[in-house]
Amino acid sequence: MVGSLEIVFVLLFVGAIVSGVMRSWRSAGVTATVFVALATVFAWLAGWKVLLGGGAAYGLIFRLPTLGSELAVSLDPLGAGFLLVITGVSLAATIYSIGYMSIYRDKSPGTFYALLQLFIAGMAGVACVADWLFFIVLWELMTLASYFLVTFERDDPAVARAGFKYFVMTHVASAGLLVAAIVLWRLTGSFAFGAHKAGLMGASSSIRNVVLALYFIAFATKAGIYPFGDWLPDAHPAAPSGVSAILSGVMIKLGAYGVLRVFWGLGGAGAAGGMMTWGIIVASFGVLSAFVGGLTAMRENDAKRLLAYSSISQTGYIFLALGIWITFAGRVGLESLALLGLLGAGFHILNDAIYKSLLFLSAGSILYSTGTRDLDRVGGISRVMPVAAAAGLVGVLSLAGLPPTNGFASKWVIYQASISGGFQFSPFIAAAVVAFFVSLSTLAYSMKFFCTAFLGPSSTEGTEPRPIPGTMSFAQAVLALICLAIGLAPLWAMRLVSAAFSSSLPSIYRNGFFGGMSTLGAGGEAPAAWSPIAAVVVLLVCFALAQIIRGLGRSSARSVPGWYGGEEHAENDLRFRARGFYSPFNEAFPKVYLRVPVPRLPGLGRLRSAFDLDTWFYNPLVRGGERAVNKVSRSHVGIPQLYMIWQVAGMVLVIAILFLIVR
Amino acid sequence: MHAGTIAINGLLALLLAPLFDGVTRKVRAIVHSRKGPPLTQTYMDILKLLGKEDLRCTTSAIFRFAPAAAFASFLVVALLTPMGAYPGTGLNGDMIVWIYFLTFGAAAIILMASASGNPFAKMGGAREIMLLLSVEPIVVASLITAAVKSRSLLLPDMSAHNFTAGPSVSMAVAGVALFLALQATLGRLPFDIAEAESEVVGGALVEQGGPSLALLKMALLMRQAIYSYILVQVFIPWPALSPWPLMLVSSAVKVAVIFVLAAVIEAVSPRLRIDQAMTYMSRVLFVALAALAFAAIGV
Amino acid sequence: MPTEIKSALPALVVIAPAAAAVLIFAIGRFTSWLKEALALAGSACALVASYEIGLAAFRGSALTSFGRQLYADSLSAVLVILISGIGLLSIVYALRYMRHQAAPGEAQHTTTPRRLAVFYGWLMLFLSTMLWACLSNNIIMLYVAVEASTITSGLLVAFYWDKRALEAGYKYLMLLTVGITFALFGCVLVYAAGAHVIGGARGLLLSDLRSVAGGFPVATVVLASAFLIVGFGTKAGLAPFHPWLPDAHAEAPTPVSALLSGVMLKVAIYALVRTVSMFYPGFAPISMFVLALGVFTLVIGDIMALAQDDLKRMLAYSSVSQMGYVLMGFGIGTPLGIYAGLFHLLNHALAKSLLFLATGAVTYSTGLRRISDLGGLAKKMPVTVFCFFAGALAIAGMPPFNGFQSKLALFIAGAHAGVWWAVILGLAGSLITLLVALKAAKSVFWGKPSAAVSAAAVKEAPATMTVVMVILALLCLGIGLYPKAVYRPLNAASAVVQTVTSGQPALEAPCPGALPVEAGTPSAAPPDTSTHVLPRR
Amino acid sequence: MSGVSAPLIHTLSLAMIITSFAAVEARNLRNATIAYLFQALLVTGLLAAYSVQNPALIFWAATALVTKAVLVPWFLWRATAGAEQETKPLINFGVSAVLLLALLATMFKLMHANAGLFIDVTGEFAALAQTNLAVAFTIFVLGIYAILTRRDAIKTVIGLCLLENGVHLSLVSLAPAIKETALAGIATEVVVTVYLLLYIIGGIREKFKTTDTFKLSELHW
Repeated sequence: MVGSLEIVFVLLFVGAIVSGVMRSWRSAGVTATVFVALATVFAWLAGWKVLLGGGAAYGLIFRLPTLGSELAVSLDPLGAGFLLVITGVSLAATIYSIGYMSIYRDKSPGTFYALLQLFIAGMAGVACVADWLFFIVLWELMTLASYFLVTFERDDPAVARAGFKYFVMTHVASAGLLVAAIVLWRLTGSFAFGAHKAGLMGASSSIRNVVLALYFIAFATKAGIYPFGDWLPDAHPAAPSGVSAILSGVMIKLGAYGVLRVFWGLGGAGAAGGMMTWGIIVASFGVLSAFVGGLTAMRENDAKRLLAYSSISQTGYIFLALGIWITFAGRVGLESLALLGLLGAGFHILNDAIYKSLLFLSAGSILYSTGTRDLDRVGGISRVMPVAAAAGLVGVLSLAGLPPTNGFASKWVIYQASISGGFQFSPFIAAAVVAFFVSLSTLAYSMKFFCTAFLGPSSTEGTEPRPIPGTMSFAQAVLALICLAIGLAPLWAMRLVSAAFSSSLPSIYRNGFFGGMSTLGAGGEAPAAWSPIAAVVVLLVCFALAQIIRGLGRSSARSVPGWYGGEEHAENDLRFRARGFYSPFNEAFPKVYLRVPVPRLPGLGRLRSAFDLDTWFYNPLVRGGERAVNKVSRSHVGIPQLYMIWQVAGMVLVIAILFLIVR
Repeated sequence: MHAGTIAINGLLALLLAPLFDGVTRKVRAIVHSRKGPPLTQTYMDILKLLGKEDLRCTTSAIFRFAPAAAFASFLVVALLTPMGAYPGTGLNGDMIVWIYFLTFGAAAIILMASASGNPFAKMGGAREIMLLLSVEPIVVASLITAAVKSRSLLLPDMSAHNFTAGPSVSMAVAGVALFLALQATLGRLPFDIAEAESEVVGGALVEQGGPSLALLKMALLMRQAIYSYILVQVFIPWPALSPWPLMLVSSAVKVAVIFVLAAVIEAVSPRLRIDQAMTYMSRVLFVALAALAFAAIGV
Repeated sequence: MPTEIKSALPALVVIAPAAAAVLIFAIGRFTSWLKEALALAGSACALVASYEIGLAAFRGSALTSFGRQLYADSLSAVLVILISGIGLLSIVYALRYMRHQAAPGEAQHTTTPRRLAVFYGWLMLFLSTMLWACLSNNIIMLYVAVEASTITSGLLVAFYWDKRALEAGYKYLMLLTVGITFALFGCVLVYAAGAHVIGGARGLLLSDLRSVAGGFPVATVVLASAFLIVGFGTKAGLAPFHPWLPDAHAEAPTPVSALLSGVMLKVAIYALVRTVSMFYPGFAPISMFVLALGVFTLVIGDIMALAQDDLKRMLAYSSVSQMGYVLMGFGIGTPLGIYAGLFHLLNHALAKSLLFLATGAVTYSTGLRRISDLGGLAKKMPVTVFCFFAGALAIAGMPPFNGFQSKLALFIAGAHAGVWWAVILGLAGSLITLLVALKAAKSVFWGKPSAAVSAAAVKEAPATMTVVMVILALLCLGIGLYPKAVYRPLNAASAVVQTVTSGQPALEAPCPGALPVEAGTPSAAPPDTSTHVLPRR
Repeated sequence: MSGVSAPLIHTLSLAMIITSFAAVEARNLRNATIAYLFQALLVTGLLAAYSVQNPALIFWAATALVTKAVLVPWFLWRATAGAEQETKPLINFGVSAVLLLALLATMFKLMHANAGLFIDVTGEFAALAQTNLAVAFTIFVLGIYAILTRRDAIKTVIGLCLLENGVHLSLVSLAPAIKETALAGIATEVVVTVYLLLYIIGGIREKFKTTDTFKLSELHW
């Protein structure tokens, strides 16, 4: 039977072919949009059915019983949740690309949209299989397509290099994935998720830890977790903005998806101790990358790089929550705590997917409108794109996690998870403090992003800002509205999230909707959702009050030129550059935040290089490799006699060895 | 939480904040051996500002509505803050919401500053954030200490727990840390880096005038009051007084005392550079983390 | 043993190209088109004949000619089809390539009609000797044929007759002849040992030797297998006997390089397997040693490939490593392993000849071969870009290309046999391969056009060349998407080796290489494996 | 020992080893060629001598005569025209001689002792077979030695021929019943190989202006 899921993939592949032959950006874009939209519709039909109805959709394509492997679209609630996000965000990005891609006049539209739809198909497929073998196949398909998308501006050697780095790193990681899968196949004789779960449970702790490590590294690499995801800040800016939005919004979340899949149900059942360790490992990597990503983003002046670092940071939050979940999963009495972590992770995945793609789109709008990504050289473009600017404002507020946006709703759950987790296991408290600090730095860099690009006098350095086409504004506006909607009705979204985890909300969450702001019982019992509606009502009342107060004086309003200490200045001199933001802080940062834990850590440059894996890890690695390789290759001097000696010596050696081993 | 206590919170915040400011100015004057303005001076200023005309250097909507937004958010925070003693008055909010609404106000001010397009303002906004970055962790750390002690994220619970359980090492240390950071949270010398009239001519507020300025001033004053109230309510809630209005009075008095101390410090100390301020804050943060550690091991 | 049918087909396969060669030498030079026509006719004829052989052999019978001197079972059939197919394609490719008047740069060669005749003549002889090697049932003649393929390709390697070509030719002939002489010694030992048991006449026939090889004295087996491994291993470019390979493959005209890398190495491996594998059942450690040698080869080959700046040398070294994979498959020795080895042999033949031909297209239109000189060709030669990337990803083992299928099969076989070290090293090797291939691809085709490139008026290669490349690329993709297509032949072929390796021939392990089977069908179908594998009595 | 007289065979073998030694060590390529010619003739003779034991070998001897003793020397003679002096080898005469003699002795003994590995040392012609194998193997090693230590391309070709001769000689004992076709094939291939090698070396000489193999290192790493 052909369910709506199969149709999704058929549509995407057909779309890839159809739009692949188109010659003009517009037609190709529209065609691709139509196909992606249709695919999204079908995916959502299936996804909602699974998500709300529970159960699972299953359509066998073919089976390899001898291998214990089968290719089937099998959608359980978790996959369904991801499928919804993937298709939704991808649709927005595709719509956006219609207008946006017109800046690539000289490139081939067909290639782009074909690859884009293959990419989407790959991601959707990853969410729709229940078999590690085909999971890996689709995973690689996704990597491949995204690689060619990242390197779309391949005339630029830097872009080609970035894409290469991305491809190689992720591919190495997924080789680990393959090894892990094969190990478990050897144990269980099957590639099915369930079987591997059982095999993992049954395996000796050493094997289990090796396999888990392989899985974790693979998925952390994809998710951009520091230090594995070193490819991310290079690759995401390199890609066309629509693609960056998908990469950052959805693809790296699939890393979290993988972690969820692997650790799902591993807790408890004898494995609890080991799982606790793993939870702590995952959480600490999460905290680390949240910290590093946040602080690196603060000093970044390239719009898209800044967002890329913030992706690292936000994924760190997700992994922190996942770590809490893994730590407490299946431990008696702490189920609600584990569930809290799980919900936090899932909810933040959802929200980050939405606002991060939104922000990448607005970064794309900056690029489209001014021709540069350098925040130092842009400014005041909100004049030419009011809608996009408003959307961008919503985006940065969500990113900074300010109420009443969705970013706040999910971060809040994560804080509660980590603090009440800290009640059980105190290191999580430190994680909470770091998380708070990071969220402040998030506010800092999101403000920097928005204020320098959209507000203030418009720059005269870049080209004169030009307005953006409606499709771009539309895509951003829609995403922004979703941000607000989820922010105002978090419980609605959290129901879906918990449905995706085929668990129900804790009772307090359910009745907490119009209840008090929060009630956290003792003993780490799950707290209530805050009630944004109530909060917003109060806020609006206060706002009204403020306006009334303001009006009391019946004072008239008069518009005046800005006051610059009484002197006249050219507008451009008055711009407060992006690099000016936080410079003292960035200078002082090691002094402030690392002298205490890390005594006498040398200056910021060294610190940055300590964070920058390229300088101290990958480049030396590559150079060392090259040196070793050259050493080996120098043995081929080209003189025939030498080679002849190899032959003869090899001959003797072979005889000797064979005599030794053959008995 | 019945509406009454909420109203009480709001009124306290709106009415007492200028008074506390008046107290500060008086004390500063005394230290400088001046006569100084009357305690009600700040009320006068604000009322006067309300009457003045509203100057707009840009048509940006953000610039226009940010003051009200900042005011509103700080007012909400005020509603969330326990101001009477145990049981706390006000909305039953938890510390995360509390902190984030404070941040919301700050964000509103920063956006406004950037929208004005005035470099001084932007610089002020940037400094605002930097100060936030160095101060908030301390506040958070001390509050989480309280949370750990009281096993609750709710500010009233924290205050209630401390109230009943009596003083403890970790709470004391945390309180000290908070107090040490208070000067900055109050935005006073040596930490009035964000406004810093003499350098960035009022920083974020430079382009504002008339009622907008009044709202902003009011908002900032409320923020000062809120921080002090948190210190008082969560870390030194004692003693218990029988009818609750007395509690209100006592806590108000305690806050006033804190303002006096702050004013004295302000009067005698010059402004720090931002990096010096951060170094200082890092030390304080260390104290706060120590408190957290104590709390973790349960002392 | 499968049922044997006397047939003229094997003879035809060998003789048709040879006859074409003779004709070309005789009358080819007189008209401009005759030599090409003859070459095409000869190879096409061979292809058709080998296809017929395949049809018969995959049905489980074996065709013999000249009184069992030529013996075509399914293993030979696979090789023969591969050889004649790729031979035909590279001849089509050569039509324009060999005629082209010099582009500026390294590959500057004007080819006179006379020399063209020589070229095609030797090429056809080369083909026919390789086909002969795969069909020969006589162990001495196997050696003779393999050595003959060396001789016939010697002048092709040195065809351009410049310094580099001559040096390569000298090394090629010298090193290979010495190596192959070892193989002769091995063959003779086997024959001698066999003659003791089953008498001189039958002692020559591989088909009969197999059954008795188990009983040979240990010392003989050791010496024989050692000589055979080194001898045919030299020809197959196994480390450390490989140094002739990059020189020859790089300096030969591209169509010849494609044949050398794509086919000739396979012939050598075939000879190796045919001969050595007969000792597997009795002497298991030998297979272990073969496995180790294969892994060593693939590692060395990859490392060397990393260091190359010359495209063709890089490809040649990566051939070394890929042959390592193939040998690894045969070394694992389980039915699954042998299946994987054969599968990878096939895939590498396709992908590597594709890569060489694509490189040839680049050289054709730019006259450059060094990666550092090239760049930014993507716009100018879209088809070539596609083909090169397809080939690169195929040998790197990326889904959805065929390389992935066979490597996956290989690793799963390794895991099944429990040789994890080999699996890990193999994976690492394939990662390096990816690094190498992709790095070359991106720096040749992407980025800014280099000075040399923008100097040369670059345009896409002519149709006869692109068509060939596209066909190969589509084959890579097709097999990757639908490995079931080649499953039955390969399974039958591996069954032939299995009758030697494991006493019981049934393919008890599945064939993951045949991943996508069509919907509904149960799966990798052990039933039809059994029909192929079980001897018909 | 009907027909074949052991002493004859032994003398032939010894003479063959000596001639091969000369072929390796002679510095003048023409002399080396001549030495090789004699060696080839001896091979033929030896084969003929064995033919008493195995009539099939007559054909083998004939082929050998044509290919080894006529064609190959002729090619070599042609190739060495003009350039008679060999480029200096890696190991000069004195050392080489000692080394080589030691090598030969050990190899001969080794093979003579272990011939059992390859043939049954019980049969009628066992002794002869043993000797033959030993000689064959010795010449084989000698050829390898020549290829390894001689820098002159043409000398390496001579080494190759010696090596082949060794192997072919071994066929006599190892594969008595071998088919003529196979033998013919083997023999012709050697000739063709030598011809092609010399042809290419000719090209090398004109392009590189030398036949020193150490100069052939343009293609490296």
